[in-house]
Amino acid sequence: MIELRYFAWIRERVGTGHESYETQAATVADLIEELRGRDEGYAFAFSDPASVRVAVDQELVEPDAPLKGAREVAFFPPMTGG
Amino acid sequence: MIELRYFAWIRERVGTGHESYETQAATVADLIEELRGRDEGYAFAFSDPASVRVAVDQELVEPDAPLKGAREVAFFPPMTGG
Amino acid sequence: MQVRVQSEIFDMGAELNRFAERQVNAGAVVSFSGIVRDLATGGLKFMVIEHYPGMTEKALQAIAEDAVQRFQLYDAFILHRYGPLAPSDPIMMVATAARHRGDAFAGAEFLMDFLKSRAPFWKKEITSDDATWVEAREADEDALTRWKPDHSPD
Amino acid sequence: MQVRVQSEIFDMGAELNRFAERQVNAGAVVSFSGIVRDLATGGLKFMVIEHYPGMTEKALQAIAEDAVQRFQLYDAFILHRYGPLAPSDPIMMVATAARHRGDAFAGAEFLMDFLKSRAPFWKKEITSDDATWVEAREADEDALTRWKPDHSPD
Repeated sequence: MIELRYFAWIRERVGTGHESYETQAATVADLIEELRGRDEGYAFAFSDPASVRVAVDQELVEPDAPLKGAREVAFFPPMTGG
Repeated sequence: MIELRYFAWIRERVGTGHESYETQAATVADLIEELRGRDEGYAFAFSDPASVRVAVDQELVEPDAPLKGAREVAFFPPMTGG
Repeated sequence: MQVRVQSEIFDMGAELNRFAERQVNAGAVVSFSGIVRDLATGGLKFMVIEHYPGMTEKALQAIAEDAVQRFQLYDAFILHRYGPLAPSDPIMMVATAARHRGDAFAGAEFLMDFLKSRAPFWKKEITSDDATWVEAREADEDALTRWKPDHSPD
Repeated sequence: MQVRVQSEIFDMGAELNRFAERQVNAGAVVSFSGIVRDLATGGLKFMVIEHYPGMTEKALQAIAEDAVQRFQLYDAFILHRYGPLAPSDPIMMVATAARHRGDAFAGAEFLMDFLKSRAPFWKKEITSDDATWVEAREADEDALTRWKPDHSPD
Protein backbone atom coordinates (compact mmCIF):
# COMPACT_ATOMS: atom_id res chain seq x y z
CA MET A 1 0.00 0.00 0.00
CA ILE A 2 1.21 3.43 -0.99
CA GLU A 3 -0.22 6.66 0.37
CA LEU A 4 -1.17 8.89 -2.56
CA ARG A 5 -1.48 12.64 -2.12
CA TYR A 6 -2.92 15.23 -4.50
CA PHE A 7 -2.57 19.00 -4.40
CA ALA A 8 -4.10 22.10 -6.02
CA TRP A 9 -6.06 21.46 -9.22
CA ILE A 10 -4.93 17.87 -9.39
CA ARG A 11 -6.56 17.34 -6.00
CA GLU A 12 -9.72 19.09 -7.21
CA ARG A 13 -9.94 16.97 -10.36
CA VAL A 14 -9.23 13.69 -8.57
CA GLY A 15 -11.73 14.64 -5.90
CA THR A 16 -9.65 13.78 -2.84
CA GLY A 17 -6.47 14.96 -1.11
CA HIS A 18 -5.15 11.54 -0.17
CA GLU A 19 -5.88 7.86 -0.34
CA SER A 20 -4.19 4.52 0.25
CA TYR A 21 -3.62 2.62 -2.95
CA GLU A 22 -2.38 -0.85 -3.89
CA THR A 23 -0.24 -0.97 -7.01
CA GLN A 24 2.32 -3.10 -8.82
CA ALA A 25 3.47 -0.16 -10.95
CA ALA A 26 7.25 -0.10 -11.26
CA THR A 27 7.72 3.59 -11.92
CA VAL A 28 5.99 6.91 -11.37
CA ALA A 29 5.05 7.02 -15.06
CA ASP A 30 3.49 3.55 -14.84
CA LEU A 31 1.51 4.62 -11.79
CA ILE A 32 0.21 7.73 -13.56
CA GLU A 33 -0.87 5.58 -16.52
CA GLU A 34 -2.68 3.26 -14.13
CA LEU A 35 -4.41 6.11 -12.29
CA ARG A 36 -5.59 7.67 -15.57
CA GLY A 37 -7.60 4.55 -16.23
CA ARG A 38 -9.51 4.69 -12.94
CA ASP A 39 -12.20 7.22 -13.83
CA GLU A 40 -12.90 10.48 -15.58
CA GLY A 41 -11.62 12.61 -12.69
CA TYR A 42 -8.23 10.89 -12.69
CA ALA A 43 -8.13 10.96 -16.49
CA PHE A 44 -8.76 14.73 -16.38
CA ALA A 45 -6.19 15.29 -13.59
CA PHE A 46 -3.46 13.46 -15.51
CA SER A 47 -4.47 14.43 -19.04
CA ASP A 48 -1.35 16.57 -19.54
CA PRO A 49 1.64 14.74 -18.04
CA ALA A 50 3.90 17.74 -18.71
CA SER A 51 2.02 19.74 -16.10
CA VAL A 52 2.20 17.11 -13.39
CA ARG A 53 5.00 17.18 -10.82
CA VAL A 54 5.69 14.20 -8.60
CA ALA A 55 7.31 13.73 -5.21
CA VAL A 56 8.19 10.30 -3.82
CA ASP A 57 8.52 10.34 -0.06
CA GLN A 58 8.54 14.13 -0.21
CA GLU A 59 11.40 14.45 -2.71
CA LEU A 60 10.81 15.73 -6.24
CA VAL A 61 11.44 12.99 -8.82
CA GLU A 62 11.30 12.49 -12.58
CA PRO A 63 8.60 10.28 -14.17
CA ASP A 64 11.01 7.38 -14.62
CA ALA A 65 11.69 7.18 -10.87
CA PRO A 66 11.12 3.67 -9.42
CA LEU A 67 8.38 3.16 -6.85
CA LYS A 68 10.02 0.26 -5.01
CA GLY A 69 9.96 1.00 -1.28
CA ALA A 70 7.96 4.22 -1.68
CA ARG A 71 5.55 5.01 1.16
CA GLU A 72 4.09 8.25 -0.14
CA VAL A 73 3.67 9.54 -3.69
CA ALA A 74 2.36 13.06 -4.26
CA PHE A 75 1.03 14.59 -7.48
CA PHE A 76 0.71 18.32 -8.06
CA PRO A 77 0.97 21.05 -10.70
CA PRO A 78 4.10 23.21 -11.17
CA MET A 79 4.68 25.11 -7.96
CA THR A 80 3.77 28.78 -7.64
CA GLY A 81 5.04 29.90 -4.24
CA GLY A 82 7.04 33.01 -3.45
CA MET B 1 36.40 83.77 -6.31
CA ILE B 2 35.70 80.06 -6.14
CA GLU B 3 34.74 78.23 -2.98
CA LEU B 4 37.06 75.25 -2.56
CA ARG B 5 36.02 72.26 -0.44
CA TYR B 6 38.10 69.33 0.76
CA PHE B 7 36.93 66.03 2.23
CA ALA B 8 38.38 63.00 4.06
CA TRP B 9 42.14 62.61 3.85
CA ILE B 10 42.45 65.37 1.28
CA ARG B 11 40.89 67.71 3.85
CA GLU B 12 43.29 66.45 6.53
CA ARG B 13 46.35 66.93 4.33
CA VAL B 14 45.32 70.37 3.11
CA GLY B 15 44.47 71.34 6.68
CA THR B 16 41.08 72.94 6.04
CA GLY B 17 37.62 71.90 4.91
CA HIS B 18 36.91 74.96 2.79
CA GLU B 19 38.34 78.24 1.63
CA SER B 20 37.65 80.97 -0.91
CA TYR B 21 40.24 81.08 -3.65
CA GLU B 22 41.04 83.35 -6.57
CA THR B 23 42.25 81.58 -9.69
CA GLN B 24 42.65 81.99 -13.43
CA ALA B 25 42.92 78.24 -13.96
CA ALA B 26 40.92 77.11 -17.02
CA THR B 27 40.31 73.51 -16.02
CA VAL B 28 40.13 71.32 -12.94
CA ALA B 29 43.51 69.82 -13.83
CA ASP B 30 45.05 73.31 -14.07
CA LEU B 31 43.61 74.20 -10.68
CA ILE B 32 45.03 71.04 -9.09
CA GLU B 33 48.44 71.85 -10.55
CA GLU B 34 48.20 75.37 -9.12
CA LEU B 35 47.12 74.13 -5.67
CA ARG B 36 49.97 71.60 -5.54
CA GLY B 37 52.42 74.50 -5.67
CA ARG B 38 50.95 76.30 -2.65
CA ASP B 39 52.65 74.37 0.16
CA GLU B 40 53.66 70.92 1.37
CA GLY B 41 50.17 70.06 2.62
CA TYR B 42 48.58 70.75 -0.75
CA ALA B 43 51.44 68.99 -2.53
CA PHE B 44 50.85 65.92 -0.32
CA ALA B 45 47.06 66.04 -0.78
CA PHE B 46 47.36 66.12 -4.56
CA SER B 47 50.49 63.95 -4.95
CA ASP B 48 48.53 61.15 -6.63
CA PRO B 49 46.05 62.68 -9.08
CA ALA B 50 44.54 59.23 -9.78
CA SER B 51 43.14 59.10 -6.27
CA VAL B 52 41.55 62.55 -6.37
CA ARG B 53 37.90 62.94 -7.33
CA VAL B 54 36.46 66.35 -8.18
CA ALA B 55 32.99 67.85 -8.12
CA VAL B 56 32.20 71.21 -9.72
CA ASP B 57 29.07 72.75 -8.26
CA GLN B 58 28.29 69.40 -6.65
CA GLU B 59 28.48 67.35 -9.85
CA LEU B 60 31.28 64.83 -10.40
CA VAL B 61 33.56 65.89 -13.27
CA GLU B 62 36.66 64.69 -15.09
CA PRO B 63 39.98 66.56 -14.69
CA ASP B 64 39.62 68.28 -18.06
CA ALA B 65 36.35 69.93 -17.00
CA PRO B 66 36.36 73.72 -17.49
CA LEU B 67 36.11 75.98 -14.44
CA LYS B 68 34.36 78.87 -16.18
CA GLY B 69 31.34 79.89 -14.13
CA ALA B 70 32.09 77.44 -11.31
CA ARG B 71 31.12 78.61 -7.82
CA GLU B 72 32.23 75.59 -5.81
CA VAL B 73 34.93 73.01 -6.49
CA ALA B 74 35.33 70.03 -4.17
CA PHE B 75 38.23 67.58 -3.90
CA PHE B 76 38.00 64.19 -2.26
CA PRO B 77 39.25 60.61 -2.43
CA PRO B 78 37.27 57.79 -4.09
CA MET B 79 33.99 57.43 -2.26
CA THR B 80 33.42 54.62 0.23
CA GLY B 81 29.79 54.84 1.29
CA GLY B 82 27.29 52.03 1.50
CA MET C 1 19.32 29.24 9.59
CA GLN C 2 15.57 29.27 10.08
CA VAL C 3 12.58 28.29 7.93
CA ARG C 4 9.00 28.87 8.99
CA VAL C 5 5.63 27.97 7.47
CA GLN C 6 2.58 29.59 9.02
CA SER C 7 -0.92 30.77 8.21
CA GLU C 8 -0.74 33.85 10.46
CA ILE C 9 0.15 37.23 9.04
CA PHE C 10 3.65 38.43 9.92
CA ASP C 11 5.45 41.73 10.41
CA MET C 12 8.23 41.90 7.83
CA GLY C 13 10.04 44.70 9.65
CA ALA C 14 10.04 42.84 12.95
CA GLU C 15 11.26 39.68 11.18
CA LEU C 16 14.04 41.63 9.46
CA ASN C 17 15.14 43.13 12.77
CA ARG C 18 15.15 39.76 14.52
CA PHE C 19 17.20 38.29 11.70
CA ALA C 20 19.70 41.18 11.69
CA GLU C 21 20.08 41.12 15.47
CA ARG C 22 21.08 37.45 15.34
CA GLN C 23 24.06 38.26 13.10
CA VAL C 24 27.61 38.70 14.31
CA ASN C 25 29.76 40.92 12.13
CA ALA C 26 27.78 40.52 8.91
CA GLY C 27 28.25 43.63 6.80
CA ALA C 28 25.30 43.03 4.48
CA VAL C 29 21.70 42.00 5.07
CA VAL C 30 19.25 41.58 2.18
CA SER C 31 15.53 40.91 2.46
CA PHE C 32 12.87 40.10 -0.09
CA SER C 33 9.15 40.27 0.69
CA GLY C 34 6.39 39.04 -1.58
CA ILE C 35 3.04 40.79 -1.30
CA VAL C 36 -0.42 39.82 -2.56
CA ARG C 37 -1.17 41.96 -5.62
CA ASP C 38 -4.63 42.62 -6.93
CA LEU C 39 -5.42 41.14 -10.35
CA ALA C 40 -4.87 43.18 -13.51
CA THR C 41 -8.66 43.27 -13.82
CA GLY C 42 -9.08 44.25 -10.14
CA GLY C 43 -11.52 42.43 -7.94
CA LEU C 44 -9.27 40.02 -6.10
CA LYS C 45 -11.12 39.15 -2.91
CA PHE C 46 -8.41 36.98 -1.48
CA MET C 47 -5.72 34.47 -2.33
CA VAL C 48 -5.48 30.96 -0.95
CA ILE C 49 -2.15 29.20 -0.67
CA GLU C 50 -2.10 25.43 -0.46
CA HIS C 51 1.07 23.60 0.55
CA TYR C 52 2.35 20.12 1.29
CA PRO C 53 2.96 19.89 5.05
CA GLY C 54 6.07 17.93 5.78
CA MET C 55 7.60 18.28 2.34
CA THR C 56 7.37 22.08 2.49
CA GLU C 57 9.57 22.39 5.56
CA LYS C 58 12.11 19.91 4.18
CA ALA C 59 12.24 21.67 0.80
CA LEU C 60 12.73 25.09 2.39
CA GLN C 61 15.42 23.78 4.71
CA ALA C 62 17.29 22.20 1.78
CA ILE C 63 17.06 25.42 -0.25
CA ALA C 64 18.33 27.50 2.68
CA GLU C 65 21.25 25.12 3.31
CA ASP C 66 22.15 25.15 -0.36
CA ALA C 67 22.15 28.97 -0.42
CA VAL C 68 24.29 29.26 2.71
CA GLN C 69 26.87 26.91 1.28
CA ARG C 70 26.98 28.32 -2.25
CA PHE C 71 27.29 31.95 -1.24
CA GLN C 72 29.09 31.52 2.07
CA LEU C 73 26.23 33.23 3.82
CA TYR C 74 26.41 33.80 7.56
CA ASP C 75 22.70 33.05 7.77
CA ALA C 76 19.50 32.60 5.75
CA PHE C 77 15.84 32.89 6.67
CA ILE C 78 12.69 31.78 4.84
CA LEU C 79 9.14 32.45 6.00
CA HIS C 80 6.12 31.45 3.89
CA ARG C 81 2.42 31.64 4.65
CA TYR C 82 -0.41 29.34 3.60
CA GLY C 83 -4.19 29.57 3.78
CA PRO C 84 -6.28 32.64 2.88
CA LEU C 85 -4.43 35.94 2.34
CA ALA C 86 -5.96 39.36 1.74
CA PRO C 87 -4.78 41.76 -0.98
CA SER C 88 -1.65 43.67 0.13
CA ASP C 89 -0.90 41.02 2.78
CA PRO C 90 2.69 39.81 2.90
CA ILE C 91 2.93 36.29 1.41
CA MET C 92 6.47 35.39 2.33
CA MET C 93 9.92 36.74 2.93
CA VAL C 94 13.53 35.65 2.76
CA ALA C 95 16.59 37.26 4.30
CA THR C 96 20.32 36.66 3.92
CA ALA C 97 23.38 37.89 5.80
CA ALA C 98 26.89 37.90 4.38
CA ARG C 99 30.20 39.66 4.67
CA HIS C 100 29.74 41.56 1.40
CA ARG C 101 26.69 42.70 -0.51
CA GLY C 102 27.25 40.60 -3.64
CA ASP C 103 26.81 37.33 -1.78
CA ALA C 104 23.86 38.60 0.25
CA PHE C 105 22.05 39.66 -2.95
CA ALA C 106 22.92 36.51 -4.89
CA GLY C 107 21.90 34.33 -1.94
CA ALA C 108 18.51 36.03 -1.66
CA GLU C 109 17.86 35.73 -5.41
CA PHE C 110 18.84 32.07 -5.28
CA LEU C 111 16.45 31.45 -2.38
CA MET C 112 13.64 33.11 -4.30
CA ASP C 113 14.29 31.29 -7.56
CA PHE C 114 14.27 27.89 -5.89
CA LEU C 115 11.41 28.68 -3.57
CA LYS C 116 9.26 29.74 -6.56
CA SER C 117 9.72 26.54 -8.50
CA ARG C 118 10.87 23.89 -6.05
CA ALA C 119 8.90 24.41 -2.84
CA PRO C 120 5.40 22.85 -2.78
CA PHE C 121 3.16 25.92 -2.65
CA TRP C 122 0.24 26.67 -4.96
CA LYS C 123 -1.66 29.93 -5.20
CA LYS C 124 -5.33 30.30 -6.00
CA GLU C 125 -6.92 33.67 -6.72
CA ILE C 126 -10.49 34.18 -5.57
CA THR C 127 -12.69 36.90 -7.06
CA SER C 128 -16.40 37.41 -6.40
CA ASP C 129 -17.29 35.06 -9.25
CA ASP C 130 -14.23 32.98 -9.97
CA ALA C 131 -11.44 30.91 -8.41
CA THR C 132 -8.32 30.36 -10.51
CA TRP C 133 -5.08 28.51 -9.80
CA VAL C 134 -2.12 30.75 -10.62
CA GLU C 135 -0.12 29.27 -13.48
CA ALA C 136 3.61 28.79 -13.14
CA ARG C 137 5.50 31.31 -15.24
CA GLU C 138 8.00 29.88 -17.67
CA ALA C 139 10.35 32.68 -16.62
CA ASP C 140 10.40 31.22 -13.11
CA GLU C 141 11.54 27.83 -14.33
CA ASP C 142 14.07 29.49 -16.64
CA ALA C 143 15.45 31.47 -13.72
CA LEU C 144 16.84 28.27 -12.23
CA THR C 145 19.23 27.68 -15.12
CA ARG C 146 21.43 30.59 -14.09
CA TRP C 147 22.43 28.72 -10.92
CA LYS C 148 23.63 25.62 -12.76
CA PRO C 149 27.35 24.92 -12.29
CA ASP C 150 28.01 24.89 -16.05
CA HIS C 151 26.25 28.19 -16.55
CA SER C 152 29.00 30.81 -16.53
CA PRO C 153 27.85 33.82 -14.53
CA ASP C 154 27.99 37.21 -16.14
CA MET D 1 10.85 58.11 -3.82
CA GLN D 2 12.66 59.22 -0.70
CA VAL D 3 16.31 59.83 0.20
CA ARG D 4 17.45 60.66 3.72
CA VAL D 5 20.82 61.55 5.23
CA GLN D 6 21.03 61.58 9.02
CA SER D 7 23.44 61.04 11.89
CA GLU D 8 20.86 59.35 14.14
CA ILE D 9 20.64 55.58 14.32
CA PHE D 10 17.62 54.09 12.53
CA ASP D 11 15.39 51.03 12.84
CA MET D 12 15.71 49.07 9.59
CA GLY D 13 12.58 47.03 10.28
CA ALA D 14 10.48 50.10 10.93
CA GLU D 15 11.87 51.76 7.79
CA LEU D 16 11.10 48.65 5.72
CA ASN D 17 7.54 48.57 7.03
CA ARG D 18 7.00 52.26 6.32
CA PHE D 19 8.32 51.76 2.80
CA ALA D 20 6.17 48.68 2.15
CA GLU D 21 3.05 50.33 3.53
CA ARG D 22 3.43 53.21 1.07
CA GLN D 23 3.23 50.80 -1.88
CA VAL D 24 0.11 50.12 -3.90
CA ASN D 25 0.01 46.73 -5.55
CA ALA D 26 3.76 46.10 -5.63
CA GLY D 27 4.36 42.36 -5.56
CA ALA D 28 8.01 42.55 -4.59
CA VAL D 29 9.94 44.56 -1.99
CA VAL D 30 13.72 44.21 -1.59
CA SER D 31 15.83 45.81 1.12
CA PHE D 32 19.56 46.01 1.67
CA SER D 33 21.09 47.09 4.97
CA GLY D 34 24.76 47.82 5.53
CA ILE D 35 26.11 47.23 9.02
CA VAL D 36 29.36 48.32 10.71
CA ARG D 37 31.66 45.31 10.87
CA ASP D 38 34.56 44.98 13.26
CA LEU D 39 38.02 44.92 11.65
CA ALA D 40 39.66 41.61 10.72
CA THR D 41 42.08 42.31 13.55
CA GLY D 42 39.27 43.19 15.97
CA GLY D 43 39.43 46.34 18.02
CA LEU D 44 37.25 48.71 16.02
CA LYS D 45 36.09 51.33 18.51
CA PHE D 46 33.89 53.19 16.07
CA MET D 47 33.55 54.35 12.50
CA VAL D 48 33.17 57.94 11.36
CA ILE D 49 31.40 58.76 8.12
CA GLU D 50 32.09 62.09 6.50
CA HIS D 51 29.89 63.37 3.70
CA TYR D 52 29.38 66.39 1.47
CA PRO D 53 26.16 68.08 2.62
CA GLY D 54 24.22 69.37 -0.36
CA MET D 55 25.91 67.19 -2.92
CA THR D 56 25.04 64.01 -0.99
CA GLU D 57 21.29 64.58 -1.17
CA LYS D 58 21.47 65.50 -4.85
CA ALA D 59 23.58 62.45 -5.70
CA LEU D 60 21.27 60.08 -3.83
CA GLN D 61 18.20 61.60 -5.45
CA ALA D 62 19.74 61.21 -8.91
CA ILE D 63 20.70 57.59 -8.21
CA ALA D 64 17.19 56.79 -6.95
CA GLU D 65 15.56 58.42 -9.98
CA ASP D 66 17.85 56.54 -12.30
CA ALA D 67 17.00 53.21 -10.63
CA VAL D 68 13.26 53.86 -10.74
CA GLN D 69 13.42 54.65 -14.45
CA ARG D 70 15.75 51.83 -15.49
CA PHE D 71 13.93 49.07 -13.65
CA GLN D 72 10.40 50.48 -13.76
CA LEU D 73 10.31 50.47 -9.99
CA TYR D 74 7.18 51.60 -8.19
CA ASP D 75 9.37 53.22 -5.56
CA ALA D 76 12.91 53.48 -4.19
CA PHE D 77 14.29 54.51 -0.82
CA ILE D 78 17.81 55.41 0.30
CA LEU D 79 18.84 56.21 3.87
CA HIS D 80 22.49 56.85 4.80
CA ARG D 81 24.02 57.90 8.09
CA TYR D 82 27.02 60.11 8.77
CA GLY D 83 29.08 60.91 11.87
CA PRO D 84 30.26 58.37 14.46
CA LEU D 85 28.83 54.81 14.28
CA ALA D 86 29.39 51.96 16.72
CA PRO D 87 30.23 48.40 15.64
CA SER D 88 27.08 46.51 14.60
CA ASP D 89 25.22 49.78 14.01
CA PRO D 90 23.29 50.02 10.75
CA ILE D 91 25.13 52.34 8.33
CA MET D 92 22.57 52.68 5.58
CA MET D 93 19.75 50.94 3.80
CA VAL D 94 18.03 50.94 0.44
CA ALA D 95 14.65 49.52 -0.51
CA THR D 96 12.91 48.97 -3.84
CA ALA D 97 9.37 48.02 -4.81
CA ALA D 98 8.39 46.54 -8.16
CA ARG D 99 5.81 44.36 -9.81
CA HIS D 100 8.16 41.38 -10.06
CA ARG D 101 11.15 40.25 -8.06
CA GLY D 102 13.74 40.54 -10.83
CA ASP D 103 13.34 44.29 -11.13
CA ALA D 104 13.20 44.81 -7.36
CA PHE D 105 16.49 42.91 -6.92
CA ALA D 106 18.22 44.55 -9.87
CA GLY D 107 17.06 47.99 -8.72
CA ALA D 108 18.44 47.45 -5.22
CA GLU D 109 21.78 46.20 -6.53
CA PHE D 110 21.98 49.17 -8.87
CA LEU D 111 21.27 51.58 -6.00
CA MET D 112 24.03 49.97 -3.94
CA ASP D 113 26.60 49.93 -6.72
CA PHE D 114 26.11 53.61 -7.48
CA LEU D 115 25.80 54.65 -3.87
CA LYS D 116 29.13 52.93 -3.09
CA SER D 117 31.13 54.72 -5.74
CA ARG D 118 29.17 57.81 -6.72
CA ALA D 119 27.72 59.27 -3.52
CA PRO D 120 30.08 61.49 -1.49
CA PHE D 121 30.58 59.44 1.68
CA TRP D 122 33.91 58.48 3.24
CA LYS D 123 34.45 56.02 6.05
CA LYS D 124 37.15 56.21 8.70
CA GLU D 125 37.85 53.37 11.08
CA ILE D 126 38.93 54.30 14.60
CA THR D 127 40.73 51.81 16.83
CA SER D 128 42.29 52.56 20.22
CA ASP D 129 45.56 53.52 18.58
CA ASP D 130 44.81 54.26 14.95
CA ALA D 131 42.46 56.09 12.59
CA THR D 132 42.39 54.90 8.98
CA TRP D 133 40.36 56.03 5.99
CA VAL D 134 38.75 53.03 4.33
CA GLU D 135 40.13 52.55 0.83
CA ALA D 136 37.80 52.21 -2.11
CA ARG D 137 37.71 48.63 -3.39
CA GLU D 138 38.48 48.19 -7.05
CA ALA D 139 35.63 45.65 -7.14
CA ASP D 140 33.22 48.46 -6.26
CA GLU D 141 34.29 50.58 -9.20
CA ASP D 142 34.22 47.51 -11.45
CA ALA D 143 30.67 46.75 -10.32
CA LEU D 144 29.47 49.84 -12.16
CA THR D 145 30.43 48.49 -15.56
CA ARG D 146 27.68 45.92 -15.50
CA TRP D 147 25.07 48.70 -15.68
CA LYS D 148 26.54 50.28 -18.81
CA PRO D 149 24.16 50.21 -21.77
CA ASP D 150 26.68 48.43 -24.01
CA HIS D 151 27.29 45.75 -21.42
CA SER D 152 25.01 42.89 -22.37
CA PRO D 153 23.40 41.46 -19.27
CA ASP D 154 23.68 37.79 -18.56
